[in-house]
Amino acid sequence: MKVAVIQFPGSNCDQDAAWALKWVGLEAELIWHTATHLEGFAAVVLPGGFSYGDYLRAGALAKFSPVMAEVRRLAERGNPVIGICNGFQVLTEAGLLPGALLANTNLHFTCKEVGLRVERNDTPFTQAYRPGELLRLPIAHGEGRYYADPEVLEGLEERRQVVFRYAALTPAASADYNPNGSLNDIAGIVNARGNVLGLMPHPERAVEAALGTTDGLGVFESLKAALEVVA
Amino acid sequence: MKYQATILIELKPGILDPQGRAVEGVLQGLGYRAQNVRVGRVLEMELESPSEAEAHRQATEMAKTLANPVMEVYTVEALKERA
Amino acid sequence: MKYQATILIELKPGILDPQGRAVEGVLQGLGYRAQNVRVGRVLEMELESPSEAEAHRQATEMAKTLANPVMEVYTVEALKERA
Amino acid sequence: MEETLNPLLQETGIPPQEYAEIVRRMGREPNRLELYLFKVMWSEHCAYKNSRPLLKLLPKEGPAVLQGPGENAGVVEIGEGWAVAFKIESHNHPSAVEPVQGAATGVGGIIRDIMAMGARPIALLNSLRFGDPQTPRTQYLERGIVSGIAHYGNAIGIPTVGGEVYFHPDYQENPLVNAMCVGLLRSDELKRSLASLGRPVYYAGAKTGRDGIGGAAFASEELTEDNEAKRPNVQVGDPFLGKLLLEGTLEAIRQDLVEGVQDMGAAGLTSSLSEMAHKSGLGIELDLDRVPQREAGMTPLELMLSESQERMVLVPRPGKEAALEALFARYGLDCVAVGHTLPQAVFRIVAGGQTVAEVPTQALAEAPTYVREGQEDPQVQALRQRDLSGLPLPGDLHRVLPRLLASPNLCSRAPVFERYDHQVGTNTVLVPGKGDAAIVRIKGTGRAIALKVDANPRYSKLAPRLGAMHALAEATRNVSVVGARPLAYTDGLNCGNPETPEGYFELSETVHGLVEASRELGVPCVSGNVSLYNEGPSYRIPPTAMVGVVGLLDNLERRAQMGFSKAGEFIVLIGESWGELGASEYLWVMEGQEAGAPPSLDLKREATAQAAIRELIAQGWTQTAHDVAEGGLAVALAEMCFPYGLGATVELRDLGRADALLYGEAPSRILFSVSQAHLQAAVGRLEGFGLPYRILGQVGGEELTLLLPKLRLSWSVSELRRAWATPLREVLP
Ligand SMILES: Nc1ncnc2c1ncn2[C@@H]1O[C@H](COP(=O)(O)OP(=O)(O)O)[C@@H](O)[C@H]1O
Ligand SMILES: [Mg+2]
Repeated sequence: MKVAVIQFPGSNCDQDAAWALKWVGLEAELIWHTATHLEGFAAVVLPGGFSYGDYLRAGALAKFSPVMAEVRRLAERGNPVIGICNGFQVLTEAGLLPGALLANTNLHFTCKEVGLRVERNDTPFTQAYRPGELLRLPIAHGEGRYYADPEVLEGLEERRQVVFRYAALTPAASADYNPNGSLNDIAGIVNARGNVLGLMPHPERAVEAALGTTDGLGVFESLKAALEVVA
Repeated sequence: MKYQATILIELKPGILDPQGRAVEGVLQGLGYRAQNVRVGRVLEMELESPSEAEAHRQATEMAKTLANPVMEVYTVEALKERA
Repeated sequence: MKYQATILIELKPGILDPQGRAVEGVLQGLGYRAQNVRVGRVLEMELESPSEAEAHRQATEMAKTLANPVMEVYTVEALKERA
Repeated sequence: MEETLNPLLQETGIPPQEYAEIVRRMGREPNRLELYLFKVMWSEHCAYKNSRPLLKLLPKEGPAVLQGPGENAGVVEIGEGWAVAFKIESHNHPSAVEPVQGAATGVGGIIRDIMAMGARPIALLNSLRFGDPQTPRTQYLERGIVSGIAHYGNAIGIPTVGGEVYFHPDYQENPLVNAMCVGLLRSDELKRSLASLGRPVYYAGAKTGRDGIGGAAFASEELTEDNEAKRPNVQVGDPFLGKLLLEGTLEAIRQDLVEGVQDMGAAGLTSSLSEMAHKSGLGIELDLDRVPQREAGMTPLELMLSESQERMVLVPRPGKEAALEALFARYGLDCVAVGHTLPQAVFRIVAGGQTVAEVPTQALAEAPTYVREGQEDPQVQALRQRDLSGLPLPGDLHRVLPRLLASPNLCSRAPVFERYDHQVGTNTVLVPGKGDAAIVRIKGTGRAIALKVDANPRYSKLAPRLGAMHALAEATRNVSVVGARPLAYTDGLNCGNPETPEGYFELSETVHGLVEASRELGVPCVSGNVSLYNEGPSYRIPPTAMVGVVGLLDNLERRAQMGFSKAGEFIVLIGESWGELGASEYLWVMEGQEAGAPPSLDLKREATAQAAIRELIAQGWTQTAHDVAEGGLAVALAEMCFPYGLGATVELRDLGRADALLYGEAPSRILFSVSQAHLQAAVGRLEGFGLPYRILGQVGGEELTLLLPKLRLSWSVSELRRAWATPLREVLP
């Protein structure tokens, strides 16, 4: 039950994602982007970072990497695929998730903790959470403003594809809890089938108490549980 | 033959362009009467191609590859032979 | 009258363009014969101005303000009257 | 003869007496290329002509030191076979010319210094100095420099875990940008800039273009109007390529493919190769035709002076050449043999099959040094000696605290550090804003390192020697209050023109201050950087010694942060409650005066106070500690209320000027909070250390209340927080 963590040139959260996967007892292997097969991997993580320097647009050039054909194949087969931050951007650029991630409305990279609401826990990535649970997770991105055409957005909401939404952690902080101007406060979505997740916050930075919050642990524990069911 | 191609990639009209707004704010602050400022990208490149038509076809294909149809539109702006 | 101005801001020739290099690498990897790819910014805006000459003057001034003279050059690319 | 040479001397700006020395060392007249090699290698930036004799005085030895100054970075051992390499580097002048790229390439440059030691960079810090915060120029520089640092550090994936920002009018024309990088390595994998005989010398990374031609020489010249024309082609950083080069280089080291590593920094090929040859006691022949080039038609001179970024020099182990080339090919990077070592100690440059330059390596490497006469600037002396005893007491002491908290030098730095990824790598245990120093844990051990860079330009301007001592005292104190033992430091010396008596005085005093503090605090200097000539016709920056300290936490679980987190805990102050108004932030903000002597500093007391707080933390008695720095006791208390929005009530029984009590500054003071259960034990230890202390009050409520003999001052924490949080946000939204 190995999980492939894809390394694009410029990925920089690859080791962190592998660390978090191992933290919950999953096996993780780093896979260079030129790989042309992912046999033997039960799930894939596209990690954060600046693939191809985020040149042109965040995630735009990584979709041409050879490994993406295999990622697509696994996604279509129903294996869990998680794109974190830059990985989310790559998934939308590659068309594996709808919509796009544009420059934050404040126009700069923002690294801080945000509040997040779990919208559903019937996905392979969120079973460990309660629906409506409030999480504290770090974000670190410059292009995280979720955008989709109105019809697409409506479809997403109808099919309950929004998994995580930015939310106020305390009533007092209610004014500016959305850190980047995402439509409908969207922080993370799944595809229609529910096996491909993209999210801007970094759950892999939140699995150990020493680092401030363990609210990201649920994502990896859920994945582990989901993979065990399959196996 | 060598051609010089210019591809413009811009945000679709309806999409919020915070960078354009920021630039507009600066320009208006300086007293310029600029409105609806939009910021996009321009790519310039040299292309080896047997004919202008073929160069144009290639440039258009690349523009299509590089732009994200969810929020962007592209134009293959100019195409001229290189000395 | 309303004019539509397009300003191109590009890196000076000798200056390293990491973005252009990365795009070029990907395009070549996809089999395109693109070379010397350079990535710049394009600004589109509407300008209120009594004459075309004046609009051009203004656009040029703005381009000068927005470009970084240490590393960029600008062109006021197009200027056409708006309906 | 004279006529043919004069134009060259004029062109290169080499003084006639140095030219004569060059001729003497060469045994002949140099050609134009050779003369330029001397120009860059004998520049202040590369050769430390004015500072080397002074820097020799700095204590460099310590039980943890594995590598002192002289290599690309200093290295200290942290136990369990691990070591950390670190160094600070300035990029002041490039940042003044092009803030975004200047700052970005500063970060890229220091990262490669750390890589060159065989270390994986794990943390970045930066120290920034700007002029008047209200002016458009300062705001332009601030936005550009912060975004340049963010651009490079975020993209290459090294967390920026700390730093500092300070505004002072004397930096108006000349901002300072110093970047520090810390890397982790196994002690036995330490690399040096060395090559053995008969080895090919490889060039890896980006191609060479006409970037920053003349940069190193430029960095050592004053910024004057007619520099405009001489302005070098701007260097542009490519963190994407930098990341590939980083991974390629570290993998080559891990696979033991290379015997020597050297980054190409200032003065590019010239300094990296000639210095490597010199340190190895050998020569190097460089074939320029083999150098990967970005532009057609580059001349030998351009190639030798180019400061293109993201390049490294690697010397493969015998038989590993092909493996090294294959490794870099995987990353899509050039990696080619451009030369080889020679038995005779010369730097030989070949182009088109012809030798175009040949210079003894020692002649290049050992530039003449100067010891000058310094003289204090009488204006500074007058300011320091100004009598402040007649200073009026402010009518409304209540107003002062929010105003001080909103001052540019004390307000929240969140708008800056939120732009930096401070967590990538998942090791940052104490993030910016939560403690006086950053804590970065070492995965796979129970250990962590603590990092902080500090300098107080106001103290240093008014009293350069004492100011430098304060800088080291405060930086080490910041590391101690999170629970870590300071191991060593790196120093970024930023001063004015050493050829003027005032400039030399300030440089010399600064170094002597560091020497003394270093010795008394038992913390050696293992690396550093010197940036001189930070002055122009109408200004001279305050001597600014940016001190970057690395400390060790043996047990990560025993650490402290700065926010009050438990209502009911007792608040204890180590040290006296009153401070001094001379050179204080209070005096500047409330009276617009920069005058008086900085507070005196007892280094023995300082060392004891630091040892004491470390012990209290190590015992597990306190998890909350903060030093009292600029803005004094009231500001320090407010800062402790902010992280968790928890208030405090404090009683200050001392008589005397209330403003000095509340806002006066003094070193060696540390606030901590402790539960009732551990209070007796904690103060008992302080008595054991012979330290003065006071139990000031208790944590709790939503207000900060200060009770003075005849006065009760109270503010809601949220109101203070607002005053503190907004000012920088307006510039960096
Ligand atoms: N330029 C910077 N880069 C990163 N972090 C910074 C920077 N400036 C300040 N910080 C962080 O902000 C916090 C407060 O900084 P500062 O007020 O300078 O602390 P101190 O008063 O202890 O010197 C610290 O965590 C510091 O590391
Ligand atoms: Mg401090």
